[in-house]
Order: sequence, then C-alpha cells, then structure tokens
Amino acid sequence: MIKICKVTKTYPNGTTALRDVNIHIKKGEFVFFVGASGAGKSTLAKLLLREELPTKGEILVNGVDIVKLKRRQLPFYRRGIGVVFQDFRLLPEKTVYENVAFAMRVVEEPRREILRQVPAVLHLVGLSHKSRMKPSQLSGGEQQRVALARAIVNNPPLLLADEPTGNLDPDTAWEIVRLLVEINRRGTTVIMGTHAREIVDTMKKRVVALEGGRVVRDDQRGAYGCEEAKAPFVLPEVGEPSGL
Amino acid sequence: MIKICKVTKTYPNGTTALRDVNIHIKKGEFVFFVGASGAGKSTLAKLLLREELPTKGEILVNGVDIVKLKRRQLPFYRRGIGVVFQDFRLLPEKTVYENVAFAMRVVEEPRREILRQVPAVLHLVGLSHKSRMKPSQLSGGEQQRVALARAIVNNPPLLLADEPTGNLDPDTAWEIVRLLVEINRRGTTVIMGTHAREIVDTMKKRVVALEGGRVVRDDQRGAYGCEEAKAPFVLPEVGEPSGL
Amino acid sequence: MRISTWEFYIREALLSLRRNGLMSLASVSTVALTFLILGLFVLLVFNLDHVAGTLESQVEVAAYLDPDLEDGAHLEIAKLIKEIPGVKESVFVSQGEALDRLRVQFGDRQDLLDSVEDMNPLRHSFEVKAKRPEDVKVIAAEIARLEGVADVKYRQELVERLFNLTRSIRIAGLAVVVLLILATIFLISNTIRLTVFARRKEIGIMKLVGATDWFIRWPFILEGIMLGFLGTLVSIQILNRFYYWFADSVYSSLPFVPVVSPADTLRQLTLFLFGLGLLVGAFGSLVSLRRFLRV
Amino acid sequence: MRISTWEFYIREALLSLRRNGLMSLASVSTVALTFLILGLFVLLVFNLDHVAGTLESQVEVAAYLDPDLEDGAHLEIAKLIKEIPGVKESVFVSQGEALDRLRVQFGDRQDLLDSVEDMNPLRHSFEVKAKRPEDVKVIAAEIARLEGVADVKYRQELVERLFNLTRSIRIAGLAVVVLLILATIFLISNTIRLTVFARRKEIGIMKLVGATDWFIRWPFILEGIMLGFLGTLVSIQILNRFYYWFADSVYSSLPFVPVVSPADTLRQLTLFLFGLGLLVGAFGSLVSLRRFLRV
Ligand SMILES: Nc1ncnc2c1ncn2[C@@H]1O[C@H](COP(=O)(O)OP(=O)(O)OP(=O)(O)O)[C@@H](O)[C@H]1O
Ligand SMILES: Nc1ncnc2c1ncn2[C@@H]1O[C@H](COP(=O)(O)OP(=O)(O)OP(=O)(O)O)[C@@H](O)[C@H]1O
Ligand SMILES: [Mg+2]
Ligand SMILES: [Mg+2]
Repeated sequence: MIKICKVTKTYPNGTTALRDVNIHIKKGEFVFFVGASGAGKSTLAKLLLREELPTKGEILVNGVDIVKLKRRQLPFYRRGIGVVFQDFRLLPEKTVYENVAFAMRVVEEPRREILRQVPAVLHLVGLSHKSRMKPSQLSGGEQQRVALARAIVNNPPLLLADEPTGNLDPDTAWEIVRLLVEINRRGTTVIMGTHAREIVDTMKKRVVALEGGRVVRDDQRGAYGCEEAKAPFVLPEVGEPSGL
Repeated sequence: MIKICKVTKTYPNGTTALRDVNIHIKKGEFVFFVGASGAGKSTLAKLLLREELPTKGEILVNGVDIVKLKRRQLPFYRRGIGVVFQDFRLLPEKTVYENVAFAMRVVEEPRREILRQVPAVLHLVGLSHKSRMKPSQLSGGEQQRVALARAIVNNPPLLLADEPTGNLDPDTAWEIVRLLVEINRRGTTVIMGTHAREIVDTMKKRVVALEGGRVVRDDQRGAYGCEEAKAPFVLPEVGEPSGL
Repeated sequence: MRISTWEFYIREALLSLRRNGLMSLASVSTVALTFLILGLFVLLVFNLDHVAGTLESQVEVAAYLDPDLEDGAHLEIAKLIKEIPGVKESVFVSQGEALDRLRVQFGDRQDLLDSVEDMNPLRHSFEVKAKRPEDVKVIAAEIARLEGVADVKYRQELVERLFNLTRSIRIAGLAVVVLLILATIFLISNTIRLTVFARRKEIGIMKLVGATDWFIRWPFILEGIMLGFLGTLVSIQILNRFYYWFADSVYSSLPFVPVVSPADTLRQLTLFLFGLGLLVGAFGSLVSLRRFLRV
Repeated sequence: MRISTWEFYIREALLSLRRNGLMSLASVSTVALTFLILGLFVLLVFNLDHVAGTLESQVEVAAYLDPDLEDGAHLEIAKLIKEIPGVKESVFVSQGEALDRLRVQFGDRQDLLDSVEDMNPLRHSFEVKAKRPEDVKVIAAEIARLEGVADVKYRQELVERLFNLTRSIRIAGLAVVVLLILATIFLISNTIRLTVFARRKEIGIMKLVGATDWFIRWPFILEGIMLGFLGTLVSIQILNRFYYWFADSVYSSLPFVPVVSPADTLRQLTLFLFGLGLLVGAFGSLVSLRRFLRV
C-alpha cells in the first residue's frame, strides 16, 4: 500500500529530518514508528499526508506518486487518511461534536450519517459528555481523544497516529490502543508514532526505529528497544556533580 | 510552602474539575500528581499559577493567600514559579533562545546574566543546536524541552511541570527527570503532573492521586498505581465484538 | 453539491460572524464608516453637478429684432426659434420691458435715463436659453439667419467660463468619488484580510482534514457578503436620514439653492453601495484566503 | 528600569513590525490612506477659507463727495478714511473715471451715454474696503460723519450674504474635517485592534511567565508609534508633492484663483498629522491591549 523509496527531507532551514528512508507497508499492517525526540517520526507522517514534500525520493500510496499530486487532487487524497496530530490541531472555535463532524461534512456525508456516526465515535473515545465543549475547555488527554475521534470517524483506509497516547494515563492509553487494534482488524492500515515502551513491547507488532532521520531497525514482531529487556533506570547519586 | 485548603473548582461551563481538595506541600518536596485523563491535574497547576481562581477554598503559598493577590502583584508572584505547560505555550514568533531569554528579561536580569544562563540551560535540555529556530520548526519533544528550559532558567523556588515528558522518548524523559531531581536537590519544590508510570514507580517520591477531582491517595513514597505491580495488559481476543 | 452542505456554509458563516465578534464589528464598522464618507461625497458631487447644470441652463442668447418690424411679427419668429434643436426656452422682451429693466439696473442713477425716456432707443428682443452651453454658438448662428432678426449677442467669454467650470466640477467630483471608492475598497479588504489572517491556522487544519478549497472558501465568502451587507445597511440608514433632513432644511431655508431630490438619488446610491458592499465583502474574503489555502 | 530593557522594547517593536509584515502593512497603509484623504480635505478647507477671506476683503463702501468740493480736498478726506479702524484700503475715483467705468459697463449700448457726456452728472467718490465684512456697517457710519462726504452707500444685502456664505463654508469645512478626523482615528484603531487580537495568545503567555502589564505594553506602544510614524510619513510625502504641483498649476493657469501658499500650510499640516498619527498609534495599541491583559 505504501512505498517510501529513498526519501530524504531537508527543511528550508537546513535541518535534515529524514535521510534515505526506505519503508514498505502492506495494506492492513499495524506499524509502530519509534525513535528519540527529533528522530523524524512526525516528519514522516507529514510527508505521508503531503503536508510537506520530500526533498528527494518517491512516496507511492496505492501506486500513486503523491509527490506529483495536483493541488486539486490533494483534498481527495487526504480524505483517505485519518490523522491524529501530535499537537491535536483541533478547530478552536468549534465544539467537540463539530470538530468530529467536520471531517464528515468535508466529504459531504448525508446529515443522517453524521447524526449517527459522530456520537458513536465520541462514545468510543469516552467523550460523549463533552461533546458541546470547545477544545480550550478540555484537558490535554481529552483533546487528544477528540483528535483520534476525528481521525477515525470516516473509517479511512489509512490511519496516521502521531503519539496518540502522549497525554493519556496508562489505562486510557490502553483503551485507545485497543481501539486502534480493533480498527486495524477491520482492514485499516495503522501507522503509529509513539514513545510508549510498554505498549510497543506488549503489542509485538512491526516496529520501525528511526535515529537521526535514518531507519536503524525494522522488525516484524519488534519491541521498543533493541534488547528485549532493558536494565532499569538508576537514580543519580546524591550530590553527584551536574552541569546546571 | 503550599497549602491547598478545601479547594473546589467549577469552570464557568459547569464542569467541576476539583472537589474539596486538601494538599500541603513542604518546601523542597518533590511531588507527583497522577490521575486519569481529566482528573484535574492541570487545573491544580492553573490554580497554583493563578491562571484560574478557585470557586471555593484557600490556596496559601508562603503564607500568602494567592486568591486575594491584586492584579499588580500577580506578575511578581508568578516570577517565583517556573511552569512547563502541558501545551508548551511557547511564543511562536520568537526563537528558542528568545523564548528562554524572555523569562529572564521579564525580571530584568542584566544582559550579562542572560548571555551566560540561556545557553547553559539550553545545553542542559540538549537543544543548543536549535537555539536559533522558531517553535514551529521543532519536533514535539524539542518544544517540550524548550518549555522546560524556560521554566528553570530563573531558578524559581517552585517548579510546576505538567506532563513534561509526555512527548519524549523514555531515554530523553529520564534525562529530564534527572534534571528535575537535580533542581529539587538544590532546594526547588517540584510539582509534576504525569502519566509516566515507570518514572513514578522508580522514583519513589510522594504521589498524590486524583480521581474525578478528588484526592484519592497521597503516599509519601508512592507508586503510580495502587498495587505495587499491576497485571500486564492482555490483548483483546481476535474477533471480539466491539462498540465501533 | 448537497443542500445540507449549503446549509452548513450558511450556518458556518453566521456562527463565525457571532463568534468573532470583535473582528466582525471591526469589519462592519469599517464598511459602514467608509461608505458613509463615500456616500456623503457622492451626494455632494451629485448636488454640485446639479448646481452646475442649473447654471448651464441659464446661459442666454439675446436676439435683437429689426426696429421696423411689424407688430406681431415676433410671434412667427418665436415659433421658429423654438424649433431650433438645443433650445430650452425663449422669452420675448419688448422695448418697454427692456427699458424697465435698465431702470432697475441703474438703481439710484435713474436720472441718467430720464433724458432717453421719450425716444426709447432700445429694440424688441428674444432671450433664448440653450440646453447645454456648448450648443450656444450654433444656436446663435441659427437665430442670426432668421428673417427679422437684426443682431444676435451672447457672452462668449461667460459661456466658456461656465462651460469650463461645470466640466471641472464634474471631473474633479468624479475623480474624488473614484478615489474614495478605491480607498474604501482598500480599507475594507484590509480589514477582512486581517480577520482572515487571525484564522489562518484553522484554514490549514481544514485543508489537512481533506477540505477542498471551495469548501473552505464558501463560508468565508458568505461571511464577507454578510459583513458587507450589514455595513452597507448601517451606512444607508444614516445617509437616508441625513439627506432627507438636509434636503428639507435647504428647501425651507434657502429655496433658491437647487438640491437634488432625495428619493431618486438615494435609490441609486443605495443600489450602488449595496452592490459595492457585497462585492468587496465577497472578493475581499476570496483574495485574502488565497495565501492561506496553499497547504 | 534598566537601559537594556528599553533596548529590548525597541528591538521587540522593530522585530514585530517586520515579523507581522501583513499586519504592519495593513496598519501603515490604513494610516497613510486615511491621512491622505484627511489631508486633502484639510487643504481643501484651507483654500475655501482663503477664497472666502479674499471675497470678504472685497466688500466695498462707496463714499460720494460733495459736488462743490474744492479740488484737492479729497486728499484730506483720504487720510481721515485710512485712520478709521477696520479699513483695509480706500481708492479715490474721480468723476471722469466713474464715467469711463460706466461706459465699460454699458458695453455696446454706449449711445445711451453720449447725451450725458458733456454734463457729467457723476461725482467724485472713494471706494473703501473693509478688513472684515462685519465691520462694513460701522465703517460706513464713520465715513458718513466726515466733512465733505455727501452720501455713503454699500450693498447691505450683498455684505450679509457674503458674510453668511463664508461663515457656512467655515463651519461646514470644520465639521467635515472633524468628522474625518474621528473616522480616521476609528479606522486606524480598528486596524490596530485586529493586529493586537491576532496576538492575544502571546500576550496571555507573557503574563503567565511573569511579565508586568507595562512590560507587555511598551513594545506594543512603540510599535503603534512606529506604525503611525510610517503611515504619516507616506501620506505627508504624497500630500506635499501633490499640493506643490496643484498650487503651481493653479498659479500658472488660473492666476486669479487665490491659493494658500504651500510652505506654511504644509508645515502646519505635517505637524498636525504627525501628532495625530503618533497619538493614534500609541493609544490604539494601549486601548486594544486592555482586554487581553486580563489574564
Ligand atoms: N518545520 C520544520 N522546519 C525545520 N526543522 C524542522 C521542522 N519540523 C521538524 N524539524 C526538525 O526535524 C527533525 C525531526 O523532527 P520530527 O518532528 O520529525 O521529530 P519527531 O521524531 O516527531 O520527534 P518527537 O518525538 O519529539 O515529536 C527535528 O530535528 C526537528 O527540529
Ligand atoms: N477551561 C475549562 N473550561 C471548562 N472545563 C474545563 C476547562 N479546563 C478543563 N476543564 C475540565 O476540567 C476537568 C479537569 O481538567 P484538567 O485539565 O485539570 O485534567 P487533567 O488531569 O490535566 O487531564 P489530562 O491528563 O488529560 O491533561 C476535565 O473534565 C476538563 O474537561
Ligand atoms: Mg513528533
Ligand atoms: Mg492536563
């Protein structure tokens, strides 16, 4: 379904976020992207959504080179992708309900469908009781779940979720992952960038690890780190000299 | 240092985020606030910063009732608090350097101090090489670290960190926690809202757990969950019926 | 396109008007204020033009008749003059009337005329008014060719001055109005651009969620039209009240000053301002959006 | 307050001007455009007032002397008239000159005067101009009391009409200018309000980081002043060029139309517009900030 071939992305300010990246993702896969802060996970999502253009290389989605998409075709391409942005990107002036409904209005779903689907999705992410509120009236985790609801409401064939559990407590996070797994089972390809070691290790799904913009690992049933079990963190000694 | 007495916070739209909360925090403590999404952690931080006023109850900081602070006094009170906001709140038009320097300009530090301190703090959070960039040119985790740098640059006596590791990979997250521990050792009171179970469990610091706006637990050397070790998550069965 | 989509556009536009209270207010009041100034100047120019027209229509050609013409022959001549194209009206002035007028002109130096009283040297004449000052020359020539007319006079210099004056008034008035229209358009679209600018992030988000450019544009366009409509409404109301009051007070206190009658003028002005308001609103939104749709 | 803080304010203001290019441009061009219109009308009103003043100074009192006065006695009278307060100038018109003038007035009806040639019934007279039309009555009375003056005449009605006309022009002009000033202030502060609105989030963040209200305000105020300054500069440049060109072309093509000399007028106008521009810029920012500082 997705073929990322020799993609390099250098931002106008000179930062190279991705270097010579090759990734093939088949329809129906569930892929984790992991990597340190600044490794290039969000950049990859932005390229797939064609929010940014690659500096070099090709990106084929369903056989179409999305770099060559015309401005006119862009909205229609994007409608096939549900996205949870790392910074949510909710419409600040719309209520939770309207934010989710917006994704359906864009594709001109009949009103009947909207009235049926939006409350159902909000119920799934546990926000039925907040549907009349504005994003600014929600907690961080609630906003994140609204973003997820908007991403899945149209049942898109591809779901890009950039740290969809970053602002969630472990229990809620697991519920969300459960939801993603469920959606994936129904045929949606799910790409999830994440830092949640526990989730990645438990799920035993494909893991692509990025480091400084390069793919350094691509395991079919992988874990967050290289070693299966990492040594636990040790607190610094009292009085240890520090750089501050 | 901080006495939160019978505080209730009901937002204008009717949501009650905190109910009859009583917490005392001594100078130099390191306190985790944990709780599900929407439990009231950020609301508590907003109250302490006097971004919001409590509906009922008193908040004493260093013996001063901050509810009764005059508009004129507010900036001076806030200068004693370093804050990492859950949504970062960086100034979008300023560079990383300027964002951090801003906190020092506000208190009219001499230029010499600014030139010395800002690069040092940026080095601490590992962003020396990004100091000339705007927030929009940073990854999520990088933005979060800028927010932290700004919070600590003035060595405030109180540090409020609302999920300061939510967008960070485990390694970077631990480095940040290490930094917070170091700052705490030098006498700064640290209050950290977090969902990072691993960190809370490892640190063995005071943990205040919120649930639906109430304090449900307050342990001196606590863990994230109630039970010391929680049963690992089990994936849903294939084909299990779901609500979608 | 579904009807429910159009409903959505309209609802969005209305909601946005209310939500962005400050910005809407700024736009509406900018439209209202600039249109008020524009409208006042259009009315001023209309009136100056009207005054100029009144002046123009008072340019006269004096046609002196043969002194030995039979009594009553002037009736025939009057008919011929009326048939000349461009003639607005002609008035017969008899010898006696001419002398009376001279007397009035002389004021307290009547003694000067006492000597000529008995042997009145003045002749019968026609005073002919042209419709437009540029026709005067031709008309004078036509009249001169008529039988029984001895001499034709008109004040060449005065006619030309008047012609120049009215033309300058018209050109200057038109120039000012055109400049004001351009300034108005500029100020209004400046304001709209700022309101769109304040919402550029939202526009970007919509595009990333799969909205087409037109899906994003329509609510903005409708909002722009509504802003233009509301602003025009306010200015038209004020202009109407003011102009009726103004025309009334001029009619009653300075009846000799010609004022353009309100009803017609205001109807035209209303149509013009509404057209301009809606267009500027719609196009202002459209143009302002362009930059932010490139996502 | 540290000097480096002021440096910071100024640097911030300058940076912000450049960063918010679109918004700065909108503000500057709004100031420039509204000031241009305002300036043009101030110049127009100045000139109308000047024309009115010129008309006023042409009101005349005619003083006819005793017909049997000795030759040369009029020199004494001339001196006395000049001493009357409010008199601008007085010109002696001899019997002969009066007749010549009448001849010119009669144009092609000279024959009327031939009979009176030898026994010229006209008298010597003075034509006296007053500085202000409202003084004419008093001056006329004063002159009438002089020895050797037989009769004093002035056109009461004309004087009063002129007086009314110039007063109306002044009042209307002042009213229009005041209205335009208010509209200008409103439009400019509307624009500034929108630019501040677009940055309300930043203002909130600054407050939460411990900035005092004045720490936030100063850069905005300085920015407002700079916006006002730039806008005024542009409008002043255009006004200067335009007015010199206009005055020149009027001088050379219509020398009889009195035009206010550019240098003085423009100096005053420049000062006024700069004052207004800086004030509106500073206060516009200050007032617009108020709402968003309540965090
Ligand atoms: N718009 C931009 N302009 C310039 N550089 C950018 C831009 N966006 C991201 N970068 C840089 O590109 C690199 C990769 O960023 P990216 O957002 O892809 O990281 P990430 O893996 O998502 O990190 P995180 O886990 O912190 O979100 C970083 O060094 C970042 O500073
Ligand atoms: N400005 C607001 N207006 C109305 N309700 C609000 C507002 N801010 C927060 N709330 C509500 O108050 C409750 C507590 O929110 P808070 O942000 O304190 O949660 P939190 O513990 O920080 O959650 P998270 O872990 O998701 O960030 C939530 O139900 C939220 O919807
Ligand atoms: Mg990212
Ligand atoms: Mg929170």
